[in-house]
Amino acid sequence: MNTISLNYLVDSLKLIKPEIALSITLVLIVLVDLIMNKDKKFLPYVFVAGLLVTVYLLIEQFSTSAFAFTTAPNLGMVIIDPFGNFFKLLIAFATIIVIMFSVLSNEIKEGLDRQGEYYALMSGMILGMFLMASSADLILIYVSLELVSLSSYVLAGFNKNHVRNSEASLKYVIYGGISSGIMLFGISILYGLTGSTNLYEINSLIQASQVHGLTFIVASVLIFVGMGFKISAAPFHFWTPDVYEGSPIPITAYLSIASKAAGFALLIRFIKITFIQSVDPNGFWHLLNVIDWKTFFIIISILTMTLGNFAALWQNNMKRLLAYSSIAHAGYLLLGLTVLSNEGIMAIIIYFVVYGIMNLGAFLVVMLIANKLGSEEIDDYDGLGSKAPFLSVSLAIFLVSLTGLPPTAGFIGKLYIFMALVDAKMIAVAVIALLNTVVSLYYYIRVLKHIFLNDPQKETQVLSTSVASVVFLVVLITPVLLFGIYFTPLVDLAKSSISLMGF
Amino acid sequence: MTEPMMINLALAILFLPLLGFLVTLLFGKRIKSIYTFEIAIIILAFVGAVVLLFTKLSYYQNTDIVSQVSWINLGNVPLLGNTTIDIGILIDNISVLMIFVVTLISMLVHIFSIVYMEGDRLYNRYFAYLGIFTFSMTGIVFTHNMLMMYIFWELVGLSSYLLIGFWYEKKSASDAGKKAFIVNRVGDLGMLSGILLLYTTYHTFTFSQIFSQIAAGHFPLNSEFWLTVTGILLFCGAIGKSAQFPLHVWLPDAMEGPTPVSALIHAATMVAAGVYLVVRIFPLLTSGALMFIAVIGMLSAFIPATIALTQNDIKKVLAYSTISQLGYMVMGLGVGAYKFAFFHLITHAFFKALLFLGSGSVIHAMHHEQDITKMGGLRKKMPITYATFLIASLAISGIPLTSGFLSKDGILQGSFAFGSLTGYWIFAFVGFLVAMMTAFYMFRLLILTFHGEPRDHHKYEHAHESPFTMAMPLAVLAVLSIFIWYTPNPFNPEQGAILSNWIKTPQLVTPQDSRFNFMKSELPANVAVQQVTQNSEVMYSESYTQALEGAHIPSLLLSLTLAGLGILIAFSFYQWKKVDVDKLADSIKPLYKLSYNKWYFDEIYGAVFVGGTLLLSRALAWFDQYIVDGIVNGAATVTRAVSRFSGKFDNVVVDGMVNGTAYVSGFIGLIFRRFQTGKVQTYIVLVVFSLVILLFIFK
Amino acid sequence: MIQVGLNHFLVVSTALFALGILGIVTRKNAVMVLMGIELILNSANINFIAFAKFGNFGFQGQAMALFVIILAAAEAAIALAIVLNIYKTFSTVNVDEIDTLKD
Amino acid sequence: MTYFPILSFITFLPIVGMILILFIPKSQAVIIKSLTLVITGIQVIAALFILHYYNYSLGGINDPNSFQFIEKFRWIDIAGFSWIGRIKIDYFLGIDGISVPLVLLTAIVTFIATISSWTINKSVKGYFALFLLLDTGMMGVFVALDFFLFYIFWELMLLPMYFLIGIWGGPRREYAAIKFFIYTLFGSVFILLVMIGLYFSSTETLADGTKIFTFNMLAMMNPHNFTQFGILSPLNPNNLRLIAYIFLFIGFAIKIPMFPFHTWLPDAHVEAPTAISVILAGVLLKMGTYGILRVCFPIFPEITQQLVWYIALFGMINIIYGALCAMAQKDFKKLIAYSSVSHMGFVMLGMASLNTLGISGAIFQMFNHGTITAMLFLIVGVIYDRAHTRDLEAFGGLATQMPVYTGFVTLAFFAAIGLPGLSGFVSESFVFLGAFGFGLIRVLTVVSTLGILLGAGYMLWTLQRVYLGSLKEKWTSLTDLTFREYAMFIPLSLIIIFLGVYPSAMLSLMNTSVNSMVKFMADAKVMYSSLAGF
Repeated sequence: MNTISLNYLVDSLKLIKPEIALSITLVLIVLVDLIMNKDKKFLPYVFVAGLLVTVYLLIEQFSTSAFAFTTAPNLGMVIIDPFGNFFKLLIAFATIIVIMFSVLSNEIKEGLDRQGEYYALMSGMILGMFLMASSADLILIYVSLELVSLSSYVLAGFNKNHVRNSEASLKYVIYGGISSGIMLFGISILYGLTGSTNLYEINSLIQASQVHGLTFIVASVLIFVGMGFKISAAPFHFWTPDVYEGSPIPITAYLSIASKAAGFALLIRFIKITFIQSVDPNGFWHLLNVIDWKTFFIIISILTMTLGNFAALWQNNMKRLLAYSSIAHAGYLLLGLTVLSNEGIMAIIIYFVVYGIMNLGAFLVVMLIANKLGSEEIDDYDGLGSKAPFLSVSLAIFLVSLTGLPPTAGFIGKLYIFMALVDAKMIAVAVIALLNTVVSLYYYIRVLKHIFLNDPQKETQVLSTSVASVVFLVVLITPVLLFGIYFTPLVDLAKSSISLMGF
Repeated sequence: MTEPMMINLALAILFLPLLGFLVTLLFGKRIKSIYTFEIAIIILAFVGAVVLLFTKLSYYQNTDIVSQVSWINLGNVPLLGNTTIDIGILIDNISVLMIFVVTLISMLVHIFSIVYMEGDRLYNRYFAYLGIFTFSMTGIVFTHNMLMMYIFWELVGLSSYLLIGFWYEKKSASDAGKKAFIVNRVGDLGMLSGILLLYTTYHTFTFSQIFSQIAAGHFPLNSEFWLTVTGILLFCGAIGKSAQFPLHVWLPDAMEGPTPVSALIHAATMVAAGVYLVVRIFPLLTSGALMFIAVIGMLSAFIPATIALTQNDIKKVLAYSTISQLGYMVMGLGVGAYKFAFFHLITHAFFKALLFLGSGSVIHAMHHEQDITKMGGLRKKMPITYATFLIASLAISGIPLTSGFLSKDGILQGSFAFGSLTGYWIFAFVGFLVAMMTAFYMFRLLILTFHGEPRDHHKYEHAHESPFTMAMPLAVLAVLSIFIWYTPNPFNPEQGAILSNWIKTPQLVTPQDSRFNFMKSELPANVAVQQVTQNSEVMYSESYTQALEGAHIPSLLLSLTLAGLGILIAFSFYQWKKVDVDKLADSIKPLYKLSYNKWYFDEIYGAVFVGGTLLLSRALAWFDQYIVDGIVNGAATVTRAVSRFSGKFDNVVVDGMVNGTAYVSGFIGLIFRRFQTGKVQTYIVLVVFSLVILLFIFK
Repeated sequence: MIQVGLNHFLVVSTALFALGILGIVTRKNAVMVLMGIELILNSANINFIAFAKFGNFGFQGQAMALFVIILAAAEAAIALAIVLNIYKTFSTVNVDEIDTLKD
Repeated sequence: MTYFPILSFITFLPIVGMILILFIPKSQAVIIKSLTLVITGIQVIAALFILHYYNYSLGGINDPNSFQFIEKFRWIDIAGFSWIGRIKIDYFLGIDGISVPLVLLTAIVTFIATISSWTINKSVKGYFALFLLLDTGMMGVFVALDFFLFYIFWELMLLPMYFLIGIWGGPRREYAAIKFFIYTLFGSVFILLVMIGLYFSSTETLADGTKIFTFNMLAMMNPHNFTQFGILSPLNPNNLRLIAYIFLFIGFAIKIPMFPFHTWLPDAHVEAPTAISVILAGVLLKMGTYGILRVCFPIFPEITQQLVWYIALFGMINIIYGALCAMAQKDFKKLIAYSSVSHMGFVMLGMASLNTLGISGAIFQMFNHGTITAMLFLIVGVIYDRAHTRDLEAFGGLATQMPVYTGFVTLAFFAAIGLPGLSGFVSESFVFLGAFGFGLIRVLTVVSTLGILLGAGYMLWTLQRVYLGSLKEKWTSLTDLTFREYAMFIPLSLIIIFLGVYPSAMLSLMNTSVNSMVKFMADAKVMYSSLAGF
């Protein structure tokens, strides 16, 4: 008995190697931070090294799908499956890139002495995200969510003496606290209804006995609040513009990719595992008809993208504009979920890869420009095309990709979303989404207009770009253009990573 | 001379002027004397024409020579099979006679212009333009199909445009050119529609094929009514080109061009092209179409004649008389006097060209003075011009021993016969009336110009007889205005070869029941088809021949008396001053003003059509800019208004939120922004609120 | 003498939840707002315990409650630190006045 | 037939040129310009090669075997899944009688536009890089036979156009540029939607006999390839083909531009630099009509049959409306812009006739409008370079000052109003003959003939206002054409005259294809009605 439990503990530990590696990295960072009090230049590299190990471990176990920490036969707290692993990989890579950001960023350099906590917190955050991506138990969901939130609250306000940062962190913490609180309340109700916190168990319980409608709906909607907050879906998005504008650019980028990815992983998993009844040969899900998730998500996604796009028309601050655009993109991503089919999930995964790359790229350029100009106001970008041609052109590429014009990766992402919609015969939704795309062109192109078409008001000194950042940009541009023309690997990846544990 | 040789000759006549045009145009700047090349070319062409005329009429009198090539191959068209569009030339008596006239007058005008246009800045280009005109006119004459007809029709329009507006610095000149082209286009629209009808029905442009298919009982849209319509539509082209009522307004203005040009294009040849067109399509004209044509012809004969009575510009008078004479021809065709109409076309070409060249020589002498009230007494100064001008005037007034008498009397006779057969006497009546008016205004012109005392002594002093190169053409044309070339008997043209053997009325192909009774032929249709193809002599019916015979003497006497009367009045008014003209004019002021102001056609058209179109276009442009664009564009005014209540809006709008949803989407954006107050508690409220809403939706 | 049953607990917890929201929305002082959040968390806790007790669901409920308490503490710590920082920069903790970031 | 992949060559050569240019330092303006000239020159030569090896007897349209210079290989191939079929996209180029004239046109017009771009001095490098990118986009649209590829090229040329107008344009360039961009994007998203719809409605059979969804246009044209329940499949009783057709048509119509979607055109033209106006009018507008001919007609033949009257109606409106608007313009360039609205109306009218004369007239008109309008814009450019104004009222009597130039102007103007002997006449009369031959739209045709009258009206009026009359004092300094301008005008004039005298040169290129298209459309009527049966 004892041995058995020991073995299975060991087995479980085998399965969560990446997380373990992360934890070790976290500890390492703290230690290194303590040991060398003066020069902490290669703290980030320690972190990167740790992440690389994690990535290796992830790839190694990519296609395995199993439960860890099983409470009952094949009912576990942690699920290891390609779907989760994909998101973990995405998050890991995003983290690596964001670390590079931080190295280049002036804002972070300011608090040089506090780099230790910066990276420590970041690694805590990524650990939380990993758990989010693979948790099948309400308790674990809540805990990991909190872990992510708590670290991001601090990171958002990393530069204590910046007014914007501290305000951002305050809003974030209050807003986040409440949404997680509401979510927790929902969880408690769900627990009360089903008597279990394990999603699979809950699912089987629902299938067995029809649970009471209204309270159940209340519970699930309340739970959705927490996730909606993470993926900044309307109407739970209000924190996004303020926090994005307020926090340091690397963190903004991180929030807009990594925590969104984790949020989506969690959401998809939650919806599918909890409410699935069966999956038909064409890959369409048949959910238990306790709540009409399809309509729910259609409303949410249309609201989100419309709101994001239209509000973005007005922005004059680049970060804020990207914040709204990322809200809009959350809307597009949710479209993939509205289809409620594997194809939709595949579309989401493809879109996420693309979105990650291009959004990171956009933020990187914005940061580099901010380093030079010391401003994120679009009006100050006038005539940048002649001052910093390389930066401008790369920003142009990223923005075009965000708009979703061929031959960039952004187009492929959108294409698959729309294909999923059309295949599900949701034409009306597709039309609305497409019109949204047209609207989105306004504000993206407006930035380009300022950069290329307007003549500089102030003096024009040519801005130099460091080799590191150039290399770095090229690394990000290449896939954007490449996947636009040849996207087979992308789709193959997506296909291999849509399989969720149990289905 | 074999048929292929004749074809080649015809082709040579056709393309030589084009060559002349190109060479003269391209080298005009460098080589000053290049115009001589053009003249040489035209002389060559004329010689060729003479040869052609001679051969055709003496050896191939009754055979038409056709040669065609496929211009465009449409491949294997579904439902039609292999389809080609052919172009080709047809040499028959009509065309050779016409080509002779064209080249002759063209040559004479070339020669006349050598001196007349001397010292002009664009001397060579002038000759180049003459060249392209001759080319296109020749094309019209030789064509054996409707498409080519249309092509050269347009080209003639172009050259006319270029030549009228030759002195383009003068606004009036360029205006006139533009007017001529556009008014012609109006007619061409009709012609084009007619061609469309023909092609869609018969899938060919060639006359002979179309005729034979009609004869075989195959009509446009399978109804004889549409056959009539087709005829009328095609005739619209003639209305434009031959300046028939109601499209006659461009011809008087066209007098802005150099006078020799007026002689060549706007008197002798181009304007006759309309008549030529009707001659070509004559077989397919139903009684309805013919009636329409006759009416148009009658009006065009009458109205301008009345106008010509009071004009003071020498060229204007001639212009209106031209319209009137063309009206005669058209009316003649309308009433079925086919031969006489075409005959009149030839004779008129000569004496009208003569009149214009004469006036040209006068104008030249008077240093570009065109107002006859400022002339007078010139006959002493320029005897040759006077003599020739007199002959021409007699001819046009239809005085015996002139060519004009023969042809014009023929038309009158024809209309007389028509009246007697169908009871429509109006044509005959108007015909005779116009004959009198013609005589009157021609002699008014003659007297005011050459007789009496000079009114402008200064100009009179400098006046002088024109040099040989200008006098010679006058002489030639004057000689050609004598009866002897056309018939031995000055009182009966029928005895001359030209009417008895050369010009032959073609057999109609229209169905029997859509003809005038007298045109019904006793021949069965298939034979008819045969005869169409070889253009053999056809007289409509016995009744018609008798009617014509019967009409001969009365019409002759009537026309003579009326013409004489007209001349008499003219003399009594202007020579012997028996009557005070001005008082007379006052006594019939309204009529006088009407005539003097050309029946206000220009004013009316200017107001209604030109003004209307411009107004419409302005309106539409406004519509386009503010409404159509506005709808799509978010009307500018609205955006302005909004921009006040939100400072950024204008900025954003200018920045390019230009699409139709600009205003709306901007507004939506505004609404969304209102939520983003920056106060965290507001957010919370909103979240809770929307949560409740969601729950209500899904409960 | 009434037997205290599940419903009573639920009523209490729901009341707490409502009060928490109310507090968050109405109070101007950031600290008060944070207390509102604590209320919400605790209302959830009560649910967990109550369900676990009356539904005989085993220990998951209690375990959850413990987690929540711990996390609430952590959150409170961080939040207070942030509020302190806010006070340093804005020299006020009135959430209404902290609105420089907005459209 | 050569094995050399000439279509890829002609399409991607400009991209290569662009990359080369990116490596040339900014300062070397002349090198950049001449490089572009060379590239476009090679393109023209390549186009002539295509012309030379083109087999006139092959039809194309819906028959893959009779397309020429085909290049087809697997581009994207993703293994199938239980729930999503195999995804396969071909790189599929090929031309038939409909595309050949346009390929030729693109090559020529681009070459001429390059010469005209010689005067560009503002950031030359960027200009020519974008210019070449645009070139690839245009060429690609005309040679692509795979819908996906077609769409990529279609979108590819939006962005360069935006910048070319927006950076090198006139005073209100930003407005014009964004307007162009938004309009066209608005149109193309609908095209995208229909494309996806078609993808899920039509299958293609692989070598191993498996049926998979396809983007292959030619497969979409064969009604037997439709799936049972695809939303755009005629087999599906409640399909959305009609709506899809309208979406698609609007998408293309915006490019034509068709009333009431035309308002971007005047602005874009007025603001764009001369060379870009030339490209815009010469090639871009044709993409709309080409798209309709290549996509709308053969893939939705039965819907086309239904809506043909409306197409003709809009054609008529374009003709009349454009002409009337042109008449009211004060700005020379705007006038030409509206005139091309009018001329594109002829193309639509011709297409609507669905018979050989009409369709070949339409295609021929595309080509002629390309050359003639290009020349007209160059003419405006010449005068604008010298006088720095385009106000028609400001001029007068230029004929005295610039005789040679005026000579070319007269030629171009008369070509535009369809004077016989010049190319415009043949195409316009073909359009009329064809359209009149189709009883349904006969009346519309007759009304449309008014267009040639109005055309003569505004063209001659312009001619008079600008070139005739007495010369104004301030223009006595204007100089006549330079060598460079001769190099632009002479080739175009020669083409215009040559095709006017010997139209077969162009018509025989397209005859076979046009005939087979007409046949296809006629047969389709029967075929589709039978399909609806089961």
